[in-house]
Amino acid sequence: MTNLVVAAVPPRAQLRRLAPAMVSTIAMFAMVAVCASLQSDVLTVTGLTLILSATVPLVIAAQAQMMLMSVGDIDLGIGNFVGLVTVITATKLVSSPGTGMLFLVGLVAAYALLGALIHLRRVPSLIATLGASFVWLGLGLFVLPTPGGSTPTWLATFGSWAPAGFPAPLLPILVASALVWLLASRGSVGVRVRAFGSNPVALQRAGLSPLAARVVAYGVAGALGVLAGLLLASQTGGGDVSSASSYTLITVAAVILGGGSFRGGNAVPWGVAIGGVTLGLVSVVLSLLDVPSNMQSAVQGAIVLAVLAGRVVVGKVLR
Amino acid sequence: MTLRTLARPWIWGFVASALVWATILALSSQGGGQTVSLALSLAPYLVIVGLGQMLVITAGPGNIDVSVAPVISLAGFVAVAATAATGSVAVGVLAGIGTGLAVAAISVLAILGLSIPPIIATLAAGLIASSLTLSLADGFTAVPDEGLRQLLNLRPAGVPVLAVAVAVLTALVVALLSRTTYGRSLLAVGQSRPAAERAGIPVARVLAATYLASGALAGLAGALLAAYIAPSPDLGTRYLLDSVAVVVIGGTLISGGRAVPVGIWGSALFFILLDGLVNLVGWSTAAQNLLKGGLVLFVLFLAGGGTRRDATTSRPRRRPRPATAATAATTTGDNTHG
Amino acid sequence: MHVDNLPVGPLAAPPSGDREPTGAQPVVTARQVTRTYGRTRALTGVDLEVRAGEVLGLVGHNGAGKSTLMRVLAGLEACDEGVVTVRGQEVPRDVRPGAAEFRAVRMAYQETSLCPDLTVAENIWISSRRCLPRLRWRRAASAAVQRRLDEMFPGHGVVPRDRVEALTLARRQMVEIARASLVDRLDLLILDEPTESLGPDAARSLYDHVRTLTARGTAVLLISHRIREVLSVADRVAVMRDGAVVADKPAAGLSEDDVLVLMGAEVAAPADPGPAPAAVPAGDRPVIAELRAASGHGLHDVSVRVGAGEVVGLAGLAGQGQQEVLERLWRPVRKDTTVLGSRAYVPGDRQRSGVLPLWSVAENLIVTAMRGLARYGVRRRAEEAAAVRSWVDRLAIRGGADAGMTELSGGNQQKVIVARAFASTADLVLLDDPFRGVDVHTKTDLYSLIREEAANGRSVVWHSSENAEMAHCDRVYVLRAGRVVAELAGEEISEERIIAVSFAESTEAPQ
Amino acid sequence: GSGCGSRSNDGGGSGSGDKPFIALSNGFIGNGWRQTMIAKFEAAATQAQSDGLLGKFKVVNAPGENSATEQVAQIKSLLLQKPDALLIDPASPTALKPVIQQACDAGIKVVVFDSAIDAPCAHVLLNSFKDWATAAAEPLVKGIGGKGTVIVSRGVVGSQPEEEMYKTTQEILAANPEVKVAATVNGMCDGAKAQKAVLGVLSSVPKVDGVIGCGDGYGVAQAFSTAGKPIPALTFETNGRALNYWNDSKLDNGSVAVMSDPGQSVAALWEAIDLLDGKDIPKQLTFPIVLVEQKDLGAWASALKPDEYAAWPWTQDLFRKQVEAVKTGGAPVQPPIPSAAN
Ligand SMILES: Nc1ncnc2c1ncn2[C@@H]1O[C@H](COP(=O)(O)OP(=O)(O)OP(=O)(O)O)[C@@H](O)[C@H]1O
Ligand SMILES: Nc1ncnc2c1ncn2[C@@H]1O[C@H](COP(=O)(O)OP(=O)(O)OP(=O)(O)O)[C@@H](O)[C@H]1O
Ligand SMILES: [Mg+2]
Ligand SMILES: [Mg+2]
Repeated sequence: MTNLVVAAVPPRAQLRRLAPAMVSTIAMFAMVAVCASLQSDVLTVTGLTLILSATVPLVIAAQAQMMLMSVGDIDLGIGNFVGLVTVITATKLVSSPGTGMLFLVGLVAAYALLGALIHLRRVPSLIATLGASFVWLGLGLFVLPTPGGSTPTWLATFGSWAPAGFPAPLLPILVASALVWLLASRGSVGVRVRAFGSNPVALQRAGLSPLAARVVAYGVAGALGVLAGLLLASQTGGGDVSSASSYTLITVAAVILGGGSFRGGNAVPWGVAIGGVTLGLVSVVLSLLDVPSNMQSAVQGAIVLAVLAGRVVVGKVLR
Repeated sequence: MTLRTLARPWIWGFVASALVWATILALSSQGGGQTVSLALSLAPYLVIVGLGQMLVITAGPGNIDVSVAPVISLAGFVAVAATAATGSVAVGVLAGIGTGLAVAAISVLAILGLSIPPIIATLAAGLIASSLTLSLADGFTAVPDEGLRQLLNLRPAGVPVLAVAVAVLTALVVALLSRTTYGRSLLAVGQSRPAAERAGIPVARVLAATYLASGALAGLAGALLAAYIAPSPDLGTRYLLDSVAVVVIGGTLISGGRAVPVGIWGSALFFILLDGLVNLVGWSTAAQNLLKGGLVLFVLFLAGGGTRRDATTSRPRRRPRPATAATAATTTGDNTHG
Repeated sequence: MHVDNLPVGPLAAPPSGDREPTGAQPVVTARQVTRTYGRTRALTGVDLEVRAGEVLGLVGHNGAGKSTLMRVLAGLEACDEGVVTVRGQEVPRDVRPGAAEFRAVRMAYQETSLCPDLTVAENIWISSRRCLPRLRWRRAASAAVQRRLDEMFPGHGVVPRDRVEALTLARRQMVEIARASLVDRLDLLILDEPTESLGPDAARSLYDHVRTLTARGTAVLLISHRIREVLSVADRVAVMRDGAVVADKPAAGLSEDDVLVLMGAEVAAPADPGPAPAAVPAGDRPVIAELRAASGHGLHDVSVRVGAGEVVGLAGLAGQGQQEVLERLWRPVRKDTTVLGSRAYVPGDRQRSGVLPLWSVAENLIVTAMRGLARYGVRRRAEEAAAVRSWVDRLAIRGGADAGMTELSGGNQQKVIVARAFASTADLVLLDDPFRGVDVHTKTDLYSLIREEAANGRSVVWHSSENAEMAHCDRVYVLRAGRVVAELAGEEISEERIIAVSFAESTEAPQ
Repeated sequence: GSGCGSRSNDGGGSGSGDKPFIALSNGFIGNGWRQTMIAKFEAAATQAQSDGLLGKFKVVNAPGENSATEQVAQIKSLLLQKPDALLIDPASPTALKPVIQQACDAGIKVVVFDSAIDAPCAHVLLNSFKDWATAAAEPLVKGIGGKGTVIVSRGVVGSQPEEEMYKTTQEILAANPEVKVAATVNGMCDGAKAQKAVLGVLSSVPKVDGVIGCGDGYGVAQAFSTAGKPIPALTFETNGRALNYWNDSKLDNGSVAVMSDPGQSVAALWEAIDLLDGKDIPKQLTFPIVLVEQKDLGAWASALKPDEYAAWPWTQDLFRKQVEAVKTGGAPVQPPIPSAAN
């Protein structure tokens, strides 16, 4: 009998958990609405394509950040890592696709190795990924000192793909988020990863390897970082190791906006997609509004604060 | 016990800087003493920022101040403008410190009032500060005070006056941490925020003071750097990542609760000497970054470990409360949270 | 509350003579098992045998090595010396968690070993994945845990897709026990202090289930500090002391006092709480803290008064609003709460909100008093050192002032945390059930400390889940569902009385 | 304080035929050069607006670090607003290629300035980096008498302009074999970074006669004064601070001040207006760098605020003359040095 009663009660705890992402969703739609009121073309397929396309690599890099945050780590190297991937894409992947692919796989492996070292040597991920970010930057400059190169044709074709009646950037965002959701929220791999972030002792007692969980999380993050780099290269038509350096902190903000936390144990792929799009739209809103050029970063900061403050308010109401 | 002390990472900053110094000496076979002297005239700025960052990191998991870079830039302009307006260097430096306090106040409001994670709150405060910097920089006319610059360049017997002053500041921070209630409270909050709260420590006040201190120190660094170099909108850019890196290589626990102010000197010297070495050898930025990153990782992986007990055998916790995750079971050297 | 305090009959079918499991197969055996952690010899040569179809009770003082032994028997840790055999097979030395030999040995941990951020079903997958299908495991896990919970704890109120974080402590414990028992083959089920967070109904149905398990031939190893409970459920009782099993006897015929003696207790101590405190009428004392008809956040119209020098108890079943009252007194931000003077808090959950793990005993002990001793924010270390010395001596804290806090045993850690509160100048000390799982000797020391400090004019508000402890109070408020259902003073305070009001349906919701 | 505004009475701006709507996308606003560039543009555009040459303009700066991704996003949202012409100071010489193509496809005139970019549809206006490097090194080498020890402070290593400049520098050094290079540091065309980089090597090198840099002389001078060494010949930045320092310290040792011209944004504005008028303008225009020699030092120094960079005051007229000069291969136009009143 109690089970029935409990099942019928509105799941307030769940509501509270979803609240952050809901606030971000509202913020996202509010921003689209503001854009649309300033420029009615925003709501056309072309308009949506234009304003969303730049958020695609950001969203996917934010999913990578989320994988690490779900084990309680933070990645301060993701920006330079994505930049390094664009560099490899623009050089090796064009000149000899086989070697290029091998390099990219090697990068994913390097991420997994970094995760393993962090775990085995028990060092803080924050500083290890910070150190790694210098390495990614150095490697990128080494491979391609000057921004340039070109993207493989298949990638460029994808970058300029414009189906009728459907904003193309939505596809990679939805597909990547759905994959991450299947992997991290639904699948058993995700359970291991989140369990590690939540309570590593429990994982170990059940005979599962915390090391494996962390390595998987890092490996998936690395793969997502590679994907983000490929998509960024498809949009920029070349490689530039420092083209994504702003991603490092923005992706953290996107995960937080999407309802993630620093504590680990949570995977919020859909929230991250929304948080990433919201943050990506800030630039659009800024360019549509006539904000004085000097004040634009202040407005960006204020928007982030306002969305998070909204979260607090909703959280209080739901409590 | 001695092995453990050896493994304490703060030693590695000094070891690494000694190695780099020896390499420089071997390469150029001259000016060994002067190399140290010049490094000591650059290190204090990084040490000042690092001390503030260290206090913040010591406040426990998730605490980090990513607004130091914009604060340095903004404080530089404000300090120079205030000095020019009043003719007093002291007023200028105080204005720089005040600027840091003001930006930190925004972070504090967001962290404590709105429960926004520090990394995001300070990011937003920093964005606001950089807007102010750009507005100030637009048509900025004041020039840094010559007297202050000469003071910063003063090196009687090869020992920079500023280095001595910042060494005193470091000693003050050491004393602050061990001799004052604020310092002890900060260390307690960093070890376990709930435990500190139950021990009657005013956690919010301690956190507020900590972020304000970091802001003030970044502001001070900005005021001095503006006189030493020149006010510019990207005066502080490099200091964010470097300040975090020097704190951690310096041996401060990234998970909070243990601060090693002296260690910052070792790692700051290491970074500065490394720059010198790279420039001397004429390596490209690619090599410079690879070396820096590689060495950070090397020192980290070599010195890391050992502090966290094996997960299965850690002492059981008696009663987890509904609101809490069971992750607090491992207490020291745990994985970091921002 | 204690299940063994219930004025009802035995919890489960009493072990009867014909169930004497002499001929039963041993499931797990330990021979001369030792285990050391650094300089601590947790196990000093344990011999123990668990036989199929029996309930083996295991008792011992804190730190006797019970949990360590269980970790060895469950294959989570290897022993240093000695032999562990499972179903007659000797286990290799380099055993790791999840080893095949130990598949059929399952353990419900003292502190739950669930992942708070995961749902119940996901937690079940983690520990029982071997008996779940690869596809659609979520549905299978939900169904399995739902069924098991229904069997073990009818009316449990747990939904498999709830996140563990959102469950109450009691429900988490239920899930933990269900988790342990969900496996395709169960030879031995170890329950390490399973009822610490459970209500009496849940405890009773748990022990009923234990009986059905043993009837099927499963062995159950039960660890508890509630000796009466162990005696009523177990077929056989093993007593551990200082890392070794010192006695192994049939439960029938053992009395509580016998067990206490075997554990090394002076039996007189707990039974006699000393001279009953003089029941000074509350009206005669100046009121230093007060809750006036406080409502909200789990409280309904609660009025509590605390006089100077008074020890006020908060009793009742666990989680009925006692902690909320303490919380209000600790942070009197609402209009309906007044507290005159300073406060100190003794948390019950010492690992999370008590211990400052990087510090020594001295540093942990003085952190609260430090603020009062300091001048202009600068510490006065001589005074601090003197205070530390006197408290370390007064409470006989083993390890001394310079030992690392985490090197201390649990009971000694708890002493430090209690000393921390009383070393301060606080006028009001709030105790949040701090003596759970603390052994008898430490407890008696701390009880007398509380009385002494009250005699010196301090006020104490003391929440305890052990009703016997309430005898040390001047006045006791019994809470139920966020309301004060009774106020007892002086001679009125007794376990029986508290239990009566805690459970009496008539007293509920007097509107 | 400045701002970008839509002070036009022409609401829609797009395709309305009369006065054009011009947008400027700037990839980075964090240094004095870029700020001067924006300020000059806003002043000129406001003036052009009141002169009736321009309907509306808009400036968008990518916030934060020099971020090509931010700039791509902003250009995409600018495309939505359908400007008639788009001026771009790129954060990256490659990353904008696809989006520039997109803009061209939408019928927008694109003028990229300050950096070469490999986008065939765009018009490019820039300063010659070869000229810059030559103007930096040659007078300096001459000033120290064709022999001695120098430090080379490289710019943003990895960027294509820097490669070109470094090559030029090396050629000049090769032609003067008696000039020895004691160290090559990474100054990143940034006084603060150069100051630290040079300070880092000063104790390890012999006496230095000159530092061939990339507009970082002021910081390098600070490094030498910190080290207590005499100030060698330097390549100063062209801002008020450096020029005043140079002027006040009476250095006459072959030092120069040279940098690219932040007034390019104004020239690009005129180019866009002329392009929209259908005028024929070469795809690639090279405009003169700003070189401050000892003789002009006083005039420049008094005209500039500390963080303001010397910029040529391009007018529509001067711009057209320079375009003619480029077409005919004649001598570049020499705009007047602005007076302090400006
Ligand atoms: N991981 C560990 N590291 C160091 N010492 C440990 C560890 N686990 C247990 N000990 C020590 O081993 C001894 C036995 O501890 P154990 O947890 O087995 O006691 P227990 O009998 O379960 O006590 P309780 O009744 O309090 O649960 C104690 O002295 C304890 O401090
Ligand atoms: N985790 C640990 N690490 C190192 N030493 C420990 C640890 N736990 C316990 N010890 C040492 O072992 C000694 C015995 O601890 P144990 O837990 O057995 O004490 P105890 O007799 O149970 O006391 P109490 O009743 O107060 O819990 C402690 O005094 C301490 O010095
Ligand atoms: Mg113990
Ligand atoms: Mg135990």
